[in-house]
Amino acid sequence: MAGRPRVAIWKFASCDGCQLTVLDCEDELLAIAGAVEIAYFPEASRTFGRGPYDISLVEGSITTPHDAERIHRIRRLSKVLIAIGACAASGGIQALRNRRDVAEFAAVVYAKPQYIETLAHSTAIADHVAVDFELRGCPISKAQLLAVITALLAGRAPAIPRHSVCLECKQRGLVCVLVAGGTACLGPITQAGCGAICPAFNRGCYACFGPAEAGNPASLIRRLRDLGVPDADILRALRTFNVNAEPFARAAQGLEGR
Amino acid sequence: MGTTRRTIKVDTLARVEGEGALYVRVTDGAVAEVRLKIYEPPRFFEAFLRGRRFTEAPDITARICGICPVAYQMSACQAMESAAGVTVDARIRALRRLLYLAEWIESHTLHIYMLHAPDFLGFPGVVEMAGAHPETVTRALRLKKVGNDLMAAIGGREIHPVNVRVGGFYRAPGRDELAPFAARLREAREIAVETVRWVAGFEFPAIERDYEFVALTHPDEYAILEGRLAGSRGLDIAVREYEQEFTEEQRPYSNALHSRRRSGESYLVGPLARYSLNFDRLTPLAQDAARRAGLGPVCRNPFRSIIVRAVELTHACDEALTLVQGYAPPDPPAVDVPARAGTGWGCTEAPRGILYHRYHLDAAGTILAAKIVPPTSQNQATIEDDLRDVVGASLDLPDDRLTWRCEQTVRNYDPCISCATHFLTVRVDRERPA
Amino acid sequence: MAAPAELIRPAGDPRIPRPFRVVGVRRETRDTRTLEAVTADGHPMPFAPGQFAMLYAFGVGEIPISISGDPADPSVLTHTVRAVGAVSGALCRLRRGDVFWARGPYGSSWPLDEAAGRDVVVVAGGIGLAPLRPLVLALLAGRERYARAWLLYGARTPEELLYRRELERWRARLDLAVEVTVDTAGTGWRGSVGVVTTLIPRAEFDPDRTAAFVVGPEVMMRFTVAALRKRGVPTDRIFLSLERNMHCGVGLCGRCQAGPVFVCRDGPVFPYAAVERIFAVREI
Amino acid sequence: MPDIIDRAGLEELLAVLIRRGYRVIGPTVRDGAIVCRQITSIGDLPEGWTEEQEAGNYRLRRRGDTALFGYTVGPTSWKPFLFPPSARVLHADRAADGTVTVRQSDEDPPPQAFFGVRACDLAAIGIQDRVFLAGAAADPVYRGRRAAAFIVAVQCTAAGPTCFCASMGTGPRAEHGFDLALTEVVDGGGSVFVVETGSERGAEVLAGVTNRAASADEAEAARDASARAAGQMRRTLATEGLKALLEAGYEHPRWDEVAARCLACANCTMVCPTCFCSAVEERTDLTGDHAERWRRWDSCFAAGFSYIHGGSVRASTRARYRQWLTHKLATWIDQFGTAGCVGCGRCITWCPVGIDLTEEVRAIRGGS
Ligand SMILES: Cc1cc2nc3c(=O)[nH]c(=O)nc-3n(C[C@H](O)[C@H](O)[C@H](O)COP(=O)(O)OP(=O)(O)OC[C@H]3O[C@@H](n4cnc5c(N)ncnc54)[C@H](O)[C@@H]3O)c2cc1C
Ligand code: SF4
Ligand code: SF4
Ligand code: SF4
Repeated sequence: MAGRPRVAIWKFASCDGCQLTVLDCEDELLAIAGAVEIAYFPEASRTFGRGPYDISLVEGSITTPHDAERIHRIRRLSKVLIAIGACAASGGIQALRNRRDVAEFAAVVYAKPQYIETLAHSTAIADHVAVDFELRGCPISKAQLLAVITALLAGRAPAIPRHSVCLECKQRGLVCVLVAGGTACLGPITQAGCGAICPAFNRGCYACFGPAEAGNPASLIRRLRDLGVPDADILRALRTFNVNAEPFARAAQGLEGR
Repeated sequence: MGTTRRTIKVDTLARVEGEGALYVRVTDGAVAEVRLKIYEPPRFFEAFLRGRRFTEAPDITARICGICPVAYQMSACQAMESAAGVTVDARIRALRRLLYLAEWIESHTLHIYMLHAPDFLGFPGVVEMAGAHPETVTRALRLKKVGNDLMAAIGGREIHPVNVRVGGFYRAPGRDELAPFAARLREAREIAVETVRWVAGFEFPAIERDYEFVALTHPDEYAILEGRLAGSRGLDIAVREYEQEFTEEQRPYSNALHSRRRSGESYLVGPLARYSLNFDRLTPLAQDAARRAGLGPVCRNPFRSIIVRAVELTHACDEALTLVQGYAPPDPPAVDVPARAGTGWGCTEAPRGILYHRYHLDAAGTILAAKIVPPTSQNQATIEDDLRDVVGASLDLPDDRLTWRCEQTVRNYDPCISCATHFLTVRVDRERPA
Repeated sequence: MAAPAELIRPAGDPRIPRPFRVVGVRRETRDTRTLEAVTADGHPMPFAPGQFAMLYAFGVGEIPISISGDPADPSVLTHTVRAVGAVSGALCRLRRGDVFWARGPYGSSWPLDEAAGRDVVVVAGGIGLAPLRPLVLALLAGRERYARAWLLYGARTPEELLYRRELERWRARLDLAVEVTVDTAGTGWRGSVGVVTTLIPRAEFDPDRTAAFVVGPEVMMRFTVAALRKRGVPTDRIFLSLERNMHCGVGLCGRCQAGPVFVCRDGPVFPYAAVERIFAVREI
Repeated sequence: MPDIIDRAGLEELLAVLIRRGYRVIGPTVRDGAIVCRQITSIGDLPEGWTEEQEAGNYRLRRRGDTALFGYTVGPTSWKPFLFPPSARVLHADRAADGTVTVRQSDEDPPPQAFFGVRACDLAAIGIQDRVFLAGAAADPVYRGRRAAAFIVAVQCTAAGPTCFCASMGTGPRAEHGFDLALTEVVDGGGSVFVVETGSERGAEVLAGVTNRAASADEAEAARDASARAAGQMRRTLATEGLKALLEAGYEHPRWDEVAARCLACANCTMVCPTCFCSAVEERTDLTGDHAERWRRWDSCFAAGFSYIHGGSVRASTRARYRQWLTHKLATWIDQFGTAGCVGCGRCITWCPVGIDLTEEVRAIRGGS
């Protein structure tokens, strides 16, 4: 990317955690601000630089008719569009609504629902526009964010592996909590990137980075059942932060179907 | 001359967590309408918490807000423990408090330096401010990093920590993992004291507001994790009585609910309230820093909340240091919390004020109903009241300055809009995106 | 594995890339450039035809690229690179005077000795002509040692032909039969149209005394080998060059395995007989 | 004739190594398993602990005695200490005038002593020696660490349920490749250790430790203990004709069957003491003027591993599992003159779904 690329950071339905990760790069923040022009980042500045932008980081999922239009405008203004976080990559936890039927929703209607505009589904950015890269995680990893930024600056393809959490878990020298503790761990079907934080804290991965490439949820589910994990728990585990991600959704459906 | 009409519109409120807009209408020199509009899309957490297991609430509700996930985790854990009639032991409690203080350090530093100070110094944001005040910003980043690193050491990561569970923690960090923080917290404490001095030198509009402060209060400590709910007009209730005293209402222009006293008044939660109600339970160092900054034991100027935040920051570093020095890993790291039918309440002091959770559980531990009231919805009415006063007192300012002043008024609250919009349950449009 | 005729190993530490200064850039096609470079630190890279080097673009990465220059002139390091991704793209953007880094040469080479006294058939598809060019140059330089010689070259379109000027020069020679074909062409093209394998039955080599050298996409090699075998060329005298993912180039990273072989170390040039099995198994 | 040291002697041995500047890596209990980490006293050793292992299962158990080495193998081998999970292999820096200098990274850690290396793991180190050192280009990261490493082997006196080293001809007795080898003889009051010396360096170290010569009976007892371990071993892998079998079995239906169970999670390759595949990745800082190339463990179970322009060569889990197993047991022999499996059983125990390669081989044999 020649010159100082202009970066914009956008928000859709989300918790702000992924964009906060930018401000959490304490050691690198000033260097980032030197290497790129942070042209649009409302969470951090009153200056709203107009497009076009070289890089857009997009947080959050699409949940309103207005947002469904806004994302197209952002795509037009952006050379490279990067979806950041589980919300942007798969619809996030708010995609839990997708599974509720509308009647059920109507039954819990709030006082004056007519004031609120919302879509029936929470969907990933890639369901609406072309996405150039995707950073997974709820929230994204600081290291991966920096890896993408430095890669784009240097003109290389970011090294964001799509393999399982297990690789990172073992590279970190952790003891497998599933094998040594009988703890339900979704690491084998979850994409790496977090650094295997949960096993490091003696807990099973709960799949906040979404499905790994070539994962085999059906096989893992069989194993979890053998460990005595109730189907209802397995279902909920698959239907949390990446409920809308296809491999998880399919596996959950399969489990429910039997 | 006929009617003069002046409107202040801020379509995208900057340096707040989430998406909000501001609308003020002044007719004939008087403030006619003030709207803090929160258009952050609602995310329906209360709806989809129903049917989940009680053990899932800390992880799920954390996702309401990436700025204060620990607050959500703590309120959720305590609510579930209260439903089960379980209390955690002192070591778990101490580690929770340490984690919470780490979040305070991170969040307060973020707000003071990155979101709020630029208003006082006339910069659009922290990056621009770093150009003129590089050492200040570097210092802030160091301080913020201590909070973040401590959160990561205890919780696994800074945002949405993974180590918190109902009953305690999945794994207690070893002494050796936390010991290195002593030196860093000592430095952080110095930076915090320096921060109080620095922000005390800003210029503040002379505004005093007659708030009703509401905060947790605890006999032995600056209340964060637990306590009774106290108010500056005599409120003194247990957490479980919250809904008898407070209520929420919906406004047509906003995706966030407004909380009020049942009597209809607005009230204020957050640093000013905590400080004014609990001043004498700040550590001596923090009290001293406050006095030196010219603060009395009560502060009613919303713009001075930045000083109060810095005082709380000092307290947080100071107390975190004590906790790190006295740290003994809880063993086991969590107490057993059985599933039990009933209702649980939890309320803790998020950096922005009290965060209330209530859950109904069935005998299997399934959540039947959930209610979550974050600080920003509680302050929303007060923010609008503040705006009315501030605009009224600043009508001589030109539009651009007045706009900025209005924004600053909102930012006094460090409003977390992501929090404020988590819970509406609403009509659903049947259209589907392509 | 048949031992390569000539094994040239890197001088000095084989893992440290050395600087080369670009002295010429030729635009071959829309996305392909030929870089000519000379050593910038006094260590040129002599090589044998068929060998490759690991080219490093600062800040971007390192990839295997065949050496496509004249083995008789080791002072110039020549590569023909097709821009398909980040590193190849960065290499294709180099200008005269720029420096890139290279380590090598690595791998086996074309066993030209096997062809001595025999008919020689060189079959190239697309960018596959790059690793064969040094072979053709060596062949022409020692032309008297071989019997008849063919270069059969196929590309998708006329615009995607490499080394067009040189092809013309070679075509003009009486001692090398050059046949070029393209998959599709516009009206301007007067050559043949069709896949490269269609050229094989037409070339009048004597299968019993022929050595064949083949590089191209894996499907193209599959069909070419089939056509050559149909003509009766024995599998141990058909040689080809394999492509696999490579990160180290020296047999340590494990990525370039194809069944029993490390392509970087045992190849990239193999007699077909040695890799017949690899071609027979999908996803090996 | 070997020597005998007692527990105090063992502590002395550790002290001598530390005094000589070694970072001693040994077995210790952590997070529910016996893992290899830095140790500083024999108090760190897993006294009285053993484990239960089965395909996909591992649990620590109390032995009821005070044995220090009364377990078999845990999840970590010595691989991470010789072939680190990630290592910088190259630096490149661009100066203000645009010139770039490229340097190899050569930061060797302090010399390491491995305390408690089993025969299978010793064989695994021997295999990695062939991979990393025998070729035309020895790996500098491995070379430096390997040359400095001091090896204290521990002879197995019991076999674990997933062990099959006897089938692979790598154990249970370590005959060479160590500096010192211990056989723990547990009696009521504590253990004594029969020490074999395998190198001059070993002898030098042992000279600094209180010891006495073993009697013929004691030496015999130590040998018997190893023989017992061999006798106990229940898992087997028939290697006879295996290479040819696998070479002919690329299309065996069993690959589809195992692919239905395999998670492609790569745990087996991570815990395997011989697996050596890696990726090398470019990293730059925010100025773009400093680049580094980092090598990290990779796995044939990852899609990116076989990626070439246009897609992965081994796109299916079937192909990836097949690559792994045939590499271990057949093509490794073509490449390095030895099988790539030492029979430690880690891939069986640590597979989250308990896939057992000995079982897979049996199935392929049976069905062909
Ligand atoms: C022995 C050998 C000789 C080659 N000779 C030439 C040549 O003369 N001219 C030419 O244009 N190309 C040649 N190639 C192919 C060239 O190496 C790839 O096109 C190149 O690696 C693509 O890298 P990239 O970063 O530009 O693209 P990307 O597709 O972005 O590559 C990303 C990563 O994938 C891997 N990768 C992708 N494709 C390949 C590949 N085909 N081979 C190995 N690794 C790959 C690399 O690790 C690379 O870093 C040769 C390949 C081999 C193995
Ligand atoms: S992906 Fe998770 S962390 Fe990121 S914005 Fe969404 S809820 Fe927050
Ligand atoms: S703990 Fe989880 S992530 Fe780690 S190896 Fe085991 S299954 Fe994989
Ligand atoms: S281990 Fe799993 S759940 Fe935990 S942080 Fe990593 S991806 Fe998320």
